[in-house]
Parts: sequence; C-alpha cells; structure tokens
Amino acid sequence: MDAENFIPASLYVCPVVASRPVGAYRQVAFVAPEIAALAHPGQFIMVRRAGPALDPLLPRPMCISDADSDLVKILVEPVGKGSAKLAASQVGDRLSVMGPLGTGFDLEGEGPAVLVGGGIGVSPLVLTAGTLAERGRAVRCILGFRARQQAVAAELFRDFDVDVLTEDGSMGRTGLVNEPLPGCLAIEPGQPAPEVFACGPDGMLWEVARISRECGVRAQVSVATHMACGIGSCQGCVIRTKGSYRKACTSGPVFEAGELEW
Amino acid sequence: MDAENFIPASLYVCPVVASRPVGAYRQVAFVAPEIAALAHPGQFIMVRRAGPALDPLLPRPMCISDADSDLVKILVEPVGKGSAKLAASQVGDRLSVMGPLGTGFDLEGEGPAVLVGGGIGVSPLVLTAGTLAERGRAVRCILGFRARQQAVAAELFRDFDVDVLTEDGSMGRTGLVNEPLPGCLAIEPGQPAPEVFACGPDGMLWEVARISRECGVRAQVSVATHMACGIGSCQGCVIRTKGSYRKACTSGPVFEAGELEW
Amino acid sequence: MVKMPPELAVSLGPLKLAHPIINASGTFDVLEADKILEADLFHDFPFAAYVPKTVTLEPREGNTPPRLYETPAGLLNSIGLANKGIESFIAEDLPRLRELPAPIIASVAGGRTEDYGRCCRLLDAQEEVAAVELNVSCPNVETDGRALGSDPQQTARAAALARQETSKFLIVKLSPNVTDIVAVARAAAGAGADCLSVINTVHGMALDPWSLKPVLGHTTGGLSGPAIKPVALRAVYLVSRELDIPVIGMGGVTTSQDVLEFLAAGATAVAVGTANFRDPLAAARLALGLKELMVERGIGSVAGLIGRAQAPP
Amino acid sequence: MVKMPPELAVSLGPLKLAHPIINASGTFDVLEADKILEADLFHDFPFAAYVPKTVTLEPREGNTPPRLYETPAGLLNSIGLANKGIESFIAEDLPRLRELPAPIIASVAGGRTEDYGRCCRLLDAQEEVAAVELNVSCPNVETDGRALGSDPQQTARAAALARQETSKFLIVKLSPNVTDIVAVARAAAGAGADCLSVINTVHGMALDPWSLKPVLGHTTGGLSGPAIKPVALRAVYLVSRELDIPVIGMGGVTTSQDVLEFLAAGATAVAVGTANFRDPLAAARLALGLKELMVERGIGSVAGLIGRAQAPP
Ligand SMILES: Cc1cc2nc3c(=O)[nH]c(=O)nc-3n(C[C@H](O)[C@H](O)[C@H](O)COP(=O)(O)OP(=O)(O)OC[C@H]3O[C@@H](n4cnc5c(N)ncnc54)[C@H](O)[C@@H]3O)c2cc1C
Ligand SMILES: Cc1cc2nc3c(=O)[nH]c(=O)nc-3n(C[C@H](O)[C@H](O)[C@H](O)COP(=O)(O)OP(=O)(O)OC[C@H]3O[C@@H](n4cnc5c(N)ncnc54)[C@H](O)[C@@H]3O)c2cc1C
Ligand SMILES: Cc1cc2nc3c(=O)[nH]c(=O)nc-3n(C[C@H](O)[C@H](O)[C@H](O)COP(=O)(O)O)c2cc1C
Ligand SMILES: Cc1cc2nc3c(=O)[nH]c(=O)nc-3n(C[C@H](O)[C@H](O)[C@H](O)COP(=O)(O)O)c2cc1C
Ligand code: FES
Ligand code: FES
Repeated sequence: MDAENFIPASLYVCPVVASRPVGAYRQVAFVAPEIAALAHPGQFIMVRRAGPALDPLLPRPMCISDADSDLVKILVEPVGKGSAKLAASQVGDRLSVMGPLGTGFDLEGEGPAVLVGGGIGVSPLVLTAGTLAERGRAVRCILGFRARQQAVAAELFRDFDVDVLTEDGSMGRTGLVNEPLPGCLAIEPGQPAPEVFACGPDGMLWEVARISRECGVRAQVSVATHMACGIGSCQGCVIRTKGSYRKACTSGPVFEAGELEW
Repeated sequence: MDAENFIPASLYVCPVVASRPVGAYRQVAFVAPEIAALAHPGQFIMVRRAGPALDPLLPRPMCISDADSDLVKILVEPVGKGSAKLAASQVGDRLSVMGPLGTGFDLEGEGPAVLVGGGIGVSPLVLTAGTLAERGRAVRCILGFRARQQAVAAELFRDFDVDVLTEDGSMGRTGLVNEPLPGCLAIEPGQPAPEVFACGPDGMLWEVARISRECGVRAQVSVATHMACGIGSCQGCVIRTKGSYRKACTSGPVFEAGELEW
Repeated sequence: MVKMPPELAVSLGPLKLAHPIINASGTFDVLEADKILEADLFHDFPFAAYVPKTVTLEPREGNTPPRLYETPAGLLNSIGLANKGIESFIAEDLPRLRELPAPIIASVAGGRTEDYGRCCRLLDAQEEVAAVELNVSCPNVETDGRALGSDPQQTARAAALARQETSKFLIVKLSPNVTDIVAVARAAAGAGADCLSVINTVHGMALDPWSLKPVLGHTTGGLSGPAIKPVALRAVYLVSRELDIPVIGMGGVTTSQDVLEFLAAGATAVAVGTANFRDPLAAARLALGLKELMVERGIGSVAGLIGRAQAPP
Repeated sequence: MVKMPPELAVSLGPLKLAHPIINASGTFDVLEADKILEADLFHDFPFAAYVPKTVTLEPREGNTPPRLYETPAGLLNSIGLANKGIESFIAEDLPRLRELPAPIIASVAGGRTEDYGRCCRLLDAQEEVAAVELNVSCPNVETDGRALGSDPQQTARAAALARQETSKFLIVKLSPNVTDIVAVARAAAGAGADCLSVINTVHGMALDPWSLKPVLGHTTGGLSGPAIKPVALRAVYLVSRELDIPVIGMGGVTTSQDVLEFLAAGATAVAVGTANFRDPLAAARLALGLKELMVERGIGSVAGLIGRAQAPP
C-alpha cells in the first residue's frame, strides 16, 4: 500500500459481539462495517473502551486481525493495563475505535507468500493469509510461539499450510521460526520469487530480514512501537530506517525489511 | 455513642444485590453481614468499586442508610466521579467496603425524636427512625428537598409521620425545614424534652442548631466533610468545634450541635 | 436573568478567537491528520488558533525511541523536539497552513539563547504567522544542558532577543520544573513577552515493568495529561494573579469542565494537548460542551469568566 | 538457578528492616487505626519501620478545611502540618509506639531553621526513636513563607543544625518543587544527612467544579498518589545515582510492582502514602506481593535489586 494514498480513517463507537480466549490471547469481535470494508491486511486501529474513564488514558494500537462484512476482529495479548482492559471486553461492551490506520502489506506480488508470525504477531497474518489466498497466491505460514498457551493461536490458520514451532517444545516443533524459514525461500527458476510477510518481536524480525536478504527475497515486516496518536501527530512511534526516523503509524507499521536499521 | 468506644471496623468485599433509583438518588444494597450486625444509626462506611482501577483513587464516605441481618443499604447522590460510579453499581458488582465507622447518633434519650433531613442527608435517618421506633420513641420526620426528584426519597420513611418540603413546591409544602421545626420542639411540662437528629447541608444544620438552641432542646447533627482515610490517619476531615478542629471521621460525623463553630 | 446565548469569543491580545480552545504545540499535526482522517479539518477546524509543533533553526531527528509511555492518568514523552527545521517549516508547511480558518501561532525553540532571536526574525517576515510562542524547555547547549526556561535570567534574555526581532504577539511558554514559576513569568514579561503559556510538561520517568530499566530511550521525559492538571491549574492561577498579561492555560485539559476551570483560574485561552491523542476530534466537542455548561450555569461570556476563581468569595 | 526464597530484609543505615516497605509520614496513624480497625496492628504491623506524622515545636491546628480533594489518579491535600506538638508527641505517643515491632522514624518540621535543631535535641534523648526525618516542606516564616526545602542553603542549614543535636540516623525529606532536586540533595548530604526521603508532595490546586473557587481552604495544596509516580521515580533515580547515601523512595506507590520499580530506580526502602487511604491494610499485602514478584522474576534479594535501573543495559 502506498503510504501517501491514505484510506480515510474515522472514529467509531463499536459494540463488542464476541469475545473468546485463544490460548493466552483473546479474540474480540466488534461491529464496525466501515472499517471492515476498508481494512487492508496489515493495517491497525487505535482502540480503547468507550467512555470517560481516564485509566487507561489513551487508545492502544491493535492490528486488524480479521474483518468481514460487518465485523472486525482483534487478537489481544494482555501485557499491561491497556491490553488487559481490552482483553477483558465482554459482549455488549462498547469500544472507541479509530481506523483503519497505517500502511498494510503490499499484496501485489505474484510469488508464493511465506507468512512468518511470532507470538501475538500472528494476529495480522490471519487477514493477510485469507486475502492472499483469495488473490490466488500460495500461502505458507511459519508460526513461532513461546509455548503451547500461545501456540493455540495457530488454530486461526486452519485453512492454511502451517508450521508451528514453540521454544519449549510444548506444541509443534521445538525451535524458532528462522530454522524452517530458509527452506521455504528457495527461488524456483522461471517462477516468481517467494515473498515474506512477517510480524513479531524485533529479534524475530531481524532474523527474518537477514535470512530473506541472504536468500534474495523481498520481506515486508510489521513493527510494533509505542504509539500515542496513531495519526502522525505526536512523533512518538518512530523507528530507525536507513537515514532517518520514520513514523510507524503513517509510514508503517509495515516496512520493507531492507529499509529498517536495527 | 461514645467516641472512645469504637466498634471494630473491618474491610470487606461485598456483592451488590440490589440497585434502584430513588428519584435523583440511587439506593444500593450489598451483602455485609458483619457491618449490618454492628452498624449503629449515623455511622458511615468508606466504599469504592472493588478492583485495581485508580479512577476514582479513594473510597468515598457514605452513610449507612439502612441495615438488616445481611444487607447494608446506602443512598447515593451522584455529584462527582466517585459518587457517580457508586450510583452506577449494578447487581453483581463488588464493592470494597470499610466499616462501620465513626460515632453514630446517641439514641439513649427518652423524649420524642424529631428527625430533620435535607436532601441526601435523609439517608442515615432511615435507620435512625427505625431504631428509635423500635426503642419505643415517638418519631417525627421533617424532610426538605430542592425539588420533586429529590423528594421522592421521602418514600423511605413511609412508616413514619413525615413532613415533606420542597424549595420549588413541586412536592409537599413549599419552603425550608426550619419553618415547621420550631412547632415540633415545644417542651411539654413533665414530659422528656424533644430531641433533634439532623443531617443535611451545612446551611440547614446551622439553622437547626439555632432553632434547637432557642427552643432549649438537644440537637445532634451529622456533618459531611471531605475524607480520605475515614479512620483518623489523614487529618483531612476536620470540622471547627468550640476551641479546636476535630476529625469528623472519628469524633463525628455526629456532633452535638452546640459543639460546632460555624 | 436575560437568556442570551453565551459569548464564547475572546481576544488574546490582537488575536480574535472564536472560542477559547486552541491546541498545545506538538500534539496535533493538522497536515497529517487532515490526510488521514475522513473529517475535513481545514473546513471544520476544531481549534480557535493553531499551534504547530515547535521548530528549531536546524532540523532535529529527535530522541531515541521508545519516546512514549502511559502512566496513571498521564503520558510521558521524550520526543526531543523532532522537527524539520524552521526553513522547511516556512517553505513547506506555512503555505498550506495559510488555508486554515484560524490564526497561526508558530512555536520555536533553540539550544542557544540567540536562536530565539534568529527564529523570530525569520518568522516576522511571514504574514501567515499571527503570533510566536517561545518554547524555552529545550535543553540549553550553552550551559549544563538544562532547559533555559528553568532560569529567569536566561528566559528573559531569550524573550528580549525575540522581542527585538519581531513585532508579532510574543508568547513565552513556561516550564513547571522550577522552584518559582512566578519569578520566571515576571522575567519573561519584563523582557517584553505579551502573553504566557502555562505549562509545558512536568519532568518524570518510568521503568519498563519487566526489564526494570528506563522505558524511554532518553531515560527521562515530560509528563502530560490529567495527572498534571492540578499542577497546571495552580501555575495558571498564580501566574495570572501576579501578572497583568494574558495567560494560555494548559495541562491535562480533557473535558469542557476542565476548560471552564482553566478559564476561572485565570487563563484567557485554553490549550488541549494529550487529550488530542485520546480522540483527535475531541476538541470539536469541547467548544460545544463549554457553551452548554455556560448556559446551564448562567455564565454569560468567556471574558466574564476569566479569573473568577481569584475573586474574593 | 538455585531456588532460594528471596531475601527481603534490607539495611537502611543502622536500621534493620524486615522488608523494604515503610509508611510515608502523615498517611498512617497507627494509634488511631489500631483503635478503630479490627486488625491487631501492634502485632501484625504491616510496615518495616513506622514514621509518625510530622511534629513541630508548638502544636499546630492546621489549615482551614476543606483540606482534601481527589484529582485524576491523585489526591490534593493541605493539612497544614496539624499536630499536637513535639512535647505531647514525646510524652503521649512515644511510650505507646515503643510497643511496635518496628523501628520508629520521627518526623519533624519547623517554621524557623533553628527549629530543626531544637526538635532533634529533644528526640535525641528518646531511645524509642531510631531515626529522625526532617520535613523541610514546612513554610518558612523567616523568609517569604516558601518552604526552606526549596533552597539548598537553607536545607543545608537545617540539616547541619539537626546534625549538631543528634547522633541518630538523620534523614532529610526532599521537596520535588524545585528546579534542581539533586542540588538540594547534595546540600543536605554535605551538611550531614545520612539518608534522603524522596519525594514530598507536588504543588497543585483544584477548583470546585460548581463554584469554580479553589476547593481547598488553603487555596493550594500538595499532590500525591499514582499521578506523581513518574515525578517521584525520576527524582529517586537521579538523587540515588548522584549521591552515595541511601534513599527512601515514595510517591504514588500502590502495588508491589511499584515497590519493585522504586527499588530498581535506586531506593533502599519504599514508603507508602496515599495508598494507605485507599485501603489501610494494603501495605500488608505489598510485602507478600513483592516476594511473589521476586520469585516469579528470579530476583534473589532486595539488596541486589536496588539501583538496577541505573546499571548499563
Ligand atoms: C501497530 C501495532 C499493532 C499492534 N497490534 C497488536 C495486536 O494485534 N495485539 C496485541 O496484543 N498487541 C498489539 N500491539 C501491541 C500493543 O499495542 C501493546 O501491547 C499495548 O499497547 C501495551 O499497552 P498496555 O497498556 O497493555 O501495556 P503497558 O502497561 O503500557 O506496558 C506493558 C509492556 O508493554 C510494552 N508496551 C507498551 N506500549 C507498547 C506498544 N504500543 N507497543 C509495544 N509494546 C508496548 C511496555 O514497554 C511494557 O513492557 C500492537 C502495537 C502496534 C504499534
Ligand atoms: C460521613 C459522610 C457521609 C456521607 N454520606 C453520604 C450519603 O449517604 N450519600 C451521598 O450521596 N453522599 C454522602 N456523603 C457525601 C459524599 O461522600 C460525597 O458526595 C462524595 O464523596 C463526593 O465524591 P465525588 O467523587 O462524587 O465528587 P468530587 O468529584 O470529588 O466532588 C464533587 C463535589 O462534591 C464535593 N465533595 C467532594 N468530596 C466530598 C465529601 N467527602 N463530602 C462532601 N462533599 C464532597 C466537592 O467539593 C464538589 O463540589 C457523605 C459524606 C460524609 C463525610
Ligand atoms: C507528545 C508530546 C509532544 C509535545 N511537543 C511539544 C512541542 O513540540 N513544543 C511545546 O512547546 N510543547 C510540546 N508538548 C507539551 C504540550 O504542548 C503541553 O504543554 C503539555 O503536554 C501539557 O498539556 P496536556 O497535558 O494537555 O498535554 C508536547 C507534549 C506531548 C505530550
Ligand atoms: C494527607 C497527607 C498528609 C501528609 N502529611 C505529611 C507530613 O506530615 N509530613 C511529611 O513529611 N509528609 C507528609 N505527606 C507527604 C507523604 O508523606 C508523601 O511524601 C507523599 O504523599 C507522596 O507519597 P504518596 O504519593 O504515596 O502519598 C502527607 C501526604 C498526605 C497525602
Ligand atoms: S503514534 Fe503519534 S506519530 Fe505515530
Ligand atoms: S478522613 Fe482521614 S482523619 Fe478523618
């Protein structure tokens, strides 16, 4: 997606219609037809419980995990008070939502898509996998997790060819995503090269970037930084790219792996 | 009640079992058998929604409006964020409650009891009226309100002889409680003198104190000050009494009208 | 009581404001927001004046991230005055900002006292600019790196240099991180400031809950949001009581009631900062809400409300 | 990793603390609380040391009420050091406090610098008193009424006079309402302080939402609670990094995680203030919770945790 060609974002108050645990995470679905219609894989929303409460004060950035005609789904890992409050959303609660925001993944390529997710970073890959498949591209997912509780989220990728790894071996293979990755990036002569779409912790993205570079394939990575505004006002969410800081909320969260400076 | 002879207070987490509007106020009932058993008319609790939320930060003082074997009832006027949050309590919510606290009314006298309540100040008079009646004392209530929405709370005194006044005449008589008061304070020769039990805004208490003094009858008044701790730690809740400041949470909230300096 | 609609318009020196609500520097980028949000911000501009992010003589890339962390009812930031530099601001942004239906208050800062004069000279030539605000919370490279706004003399010198270079309405934005904010305010006014913005962020720090290391790349940062509202209200109250020039009040303003309170404390205009992040269209509702509150309470005009908290009871 | 129960005990100078959690002066009156609460506070005392409310040479009745107002995640107070005077404190309270299973840190203040010396002389004779804390946030009647703690020289003078009169462990409690808290800390340490308490309340004000007049009878007050935690953490971090004496950290401590963070920032002990009002038995749970957090994170001892945020990453 072209960073200069923004889909207009707007603010909505959205009722929660489903909320269920997915292992250690929680999937929350809310009614937001306008966002569902516009959402591009890899985009995010700024979201908080609706209402005047000051705790938390600001909305939190959350990837759009899935979207259909009416509903938007997010997958939340409770790591602090903002995410915990979102994860505790019950049916009937109302969320204040701004979106869709940011650039998503560029899906225009033709080669087989290798989706690499680490932990909660698998969230945006759900919609990404679905959309790529609709466009007729081969989709293969490599999903790494700390342990079984997190790895349960692999169920969201039921329809796809999925490789699950856990660090402690409690589910799938033992190890990290960078082990199977090179094997999926072989360039078949005469065929379009594979492309990597990745989201996860910085350390993982760094490895994904290195391996992709070594294999000579393009990698797009979605980064998570601390955000306050989500719309380019605060300059808080910057990430170091070659030559300068760039705002993850407007120039990202998806960047070409090669652009980032680690 | 003797200020030096404290009923031991404790901290409880109490489920709300009923919550209903009473005009502009809200009556909230929660399960607190220990407090219900110990509560003396005129005592209060420190109460907030249970949980780690910091907004509001501190519990709020609320009079014990009524108590039976298991339940404690409070009557809440939403005037700011703390009271609004309490007034919004729903069945199933849990309250963090400390009590019973403070001195209550001294009920040991024998004369007819004249209960004077202003606005939300009628709250503690419910339990007071009931307890006085149980003790065989004649009870007469003079309740003043701004308007009908508040005056609806007079229904809580159904079993008693009640005089309702509103400032705008929208319910009961038009006027202030100090108008009918002198007529109720006549001392019958050979009979124990009437006694006044009052709770309401400072201006009203001042008038009640003046009239009682002029009629030569004893008046106990319950005051409301800003409180942080409710147990004598912070020195924040003081009220000017003859000669010195005294803590409303431990030496009050009920004071002899004659002790207060206005 | 005659029931007239309350008068929200107010004069801030030569600036005619349709209502008293403006934005705080660094918290609302109308050029970015207009691109991203569906709302047509250039038509329905929610603020009565627009204060762009502070600019400096040279471009600054700002501090190492993370730059943000939420604290109880507050936000810590250490943006480090990231900006494109005053020349790009004048060449690229000002021509677009001219279309805004509200006066522009340019905000400038510098690592040296003389930077304030040089910035003002450049801005004085720009007719789009209605006023200049000196952000004196920038670390001073001439001394120990502490903000020059923490010292009355240095603040006065920056204000005086600025005053020499511009006849525009001159605002000095005070830092709360001082022993005596009224002394700094007096120094600024004495050196020629026409108005004071009160307050910038309060020094603070947060540790990452897991690593227990400072969260912010820059270690410490500035605290904003409702948490600092009591600090801001006090500063506005004291400064506007002691000085005869108008004050722009800010610090934690989130609701219309907050606007009412800052005006009553003595502010002539009220700036919204962190609350813009909570909801970028919040400000649009504040002016409306303010009007409603004024009707409810029988307050006839903003002008009549200013400083009400200072009157004897 | 060897799984030993974590070591919570810590030495604060000569004071042996069973765990690092103490109370902040003026926020927990054990004599009152023990009377009112069912809990047997003299047996199950939740704090590792007890700091009574500040006392002054003469009794003080304190400020005009209202004295309290809640703000976002904070509490404003203007108690005005209401206290019975040091002589009644020594005669009436100390004999009862002797029964506490924890060392007593007496807190003193005065309107004149010399008051600190006189209070210390009286306390030096009391063997129940393990340490003396100088609260230098009391308005100084010798100057303009500003707290002497806002000036490094005056703070040093108070500390030096106190030092002359007592050989007990001497703590100076710093005010955050200064341009440079490290400078005040240095002055106090230079004059003989053994330890610093960081921080007292932050200056603030609130208006009554309806009348729009100052809520507090005293107009302005001191802000405490979670709202000021970032301000406190920064002060603890800077002061303990720059000075070689132990620091007692406080300001907004409400959870065990907060205790962990203040220790990591550099505090040797951590005081709980406003959170005691939220729940007077909260502190009892904090030490337990701290232990659990330490087990969870493999932190072996409080001593090993102190200042961890300052170590290079
Ligand atoms: C574009 C984007 C998309 C994201 N998508 C998802 C998602 O789909 N699901 C999900 O669970 N999380 C997602 N995150 C991360 C999520 O926003 C943070 O976990 C959340 O903001 C933390 O807030 P908190 O109040 O729970 O934690 P805090 O109490 O503020 O902090 C707890 C911990 O989280 C870290 N942290 C705080 N804010 C952020 C932040 N904005 N990003 C990363 N770490 C942070 C802190 O350093 C700390 O270690 C996304 C972040 C970004 C920027
Ligand atoms: C012993 C005692 C018993 C009380 N009993 C009842 C009761 O039964 N029902 C009831 O509805 N209210 C009662 N109150 C008053 C109630 O505690 C306050 O209305 C409440 O604390 C206000 O908190 P808030 O957050 O809603 O308001 P805030 O937002 O804090 O303030 C809103 C307004 O209320 C005033 N206010 C704030 N705190 C207090 C306070 N503690 N007392 C009086 N005014 C205050 C402020 O000045 C302001 O005008 C009692 C107070 C005391 C001291
Ligand atoms: C992310 C962020 C960036 C800021 N940038 C600037 C700035 O560039 N110049 C400036 O004068 N103030 C800046 N400020 C301070 C605000 O303008 C304002 O003074 C302060 O945040 C208090 O108001 P608030 O509590 O409403 O945010 C910034 C504040 C925040 C939170
Ligand atoms: C109601 C109240 C009374 C206080 N009284 C004193 C005091 O007498 N002496 C003192 O040194 N500090 C006093 N303080 C300050 C606290 O000891 C503490 O330094 C401050 O409140 C910050 O900690 P907290 O945020 O945990 O409350 C008082 C604070 C409050 C809220
Ligand atoms: S989050 Fe504010 S600029 Fe990106
Ligand atoms: S409320 Fe704290 S002493 Fe009364």
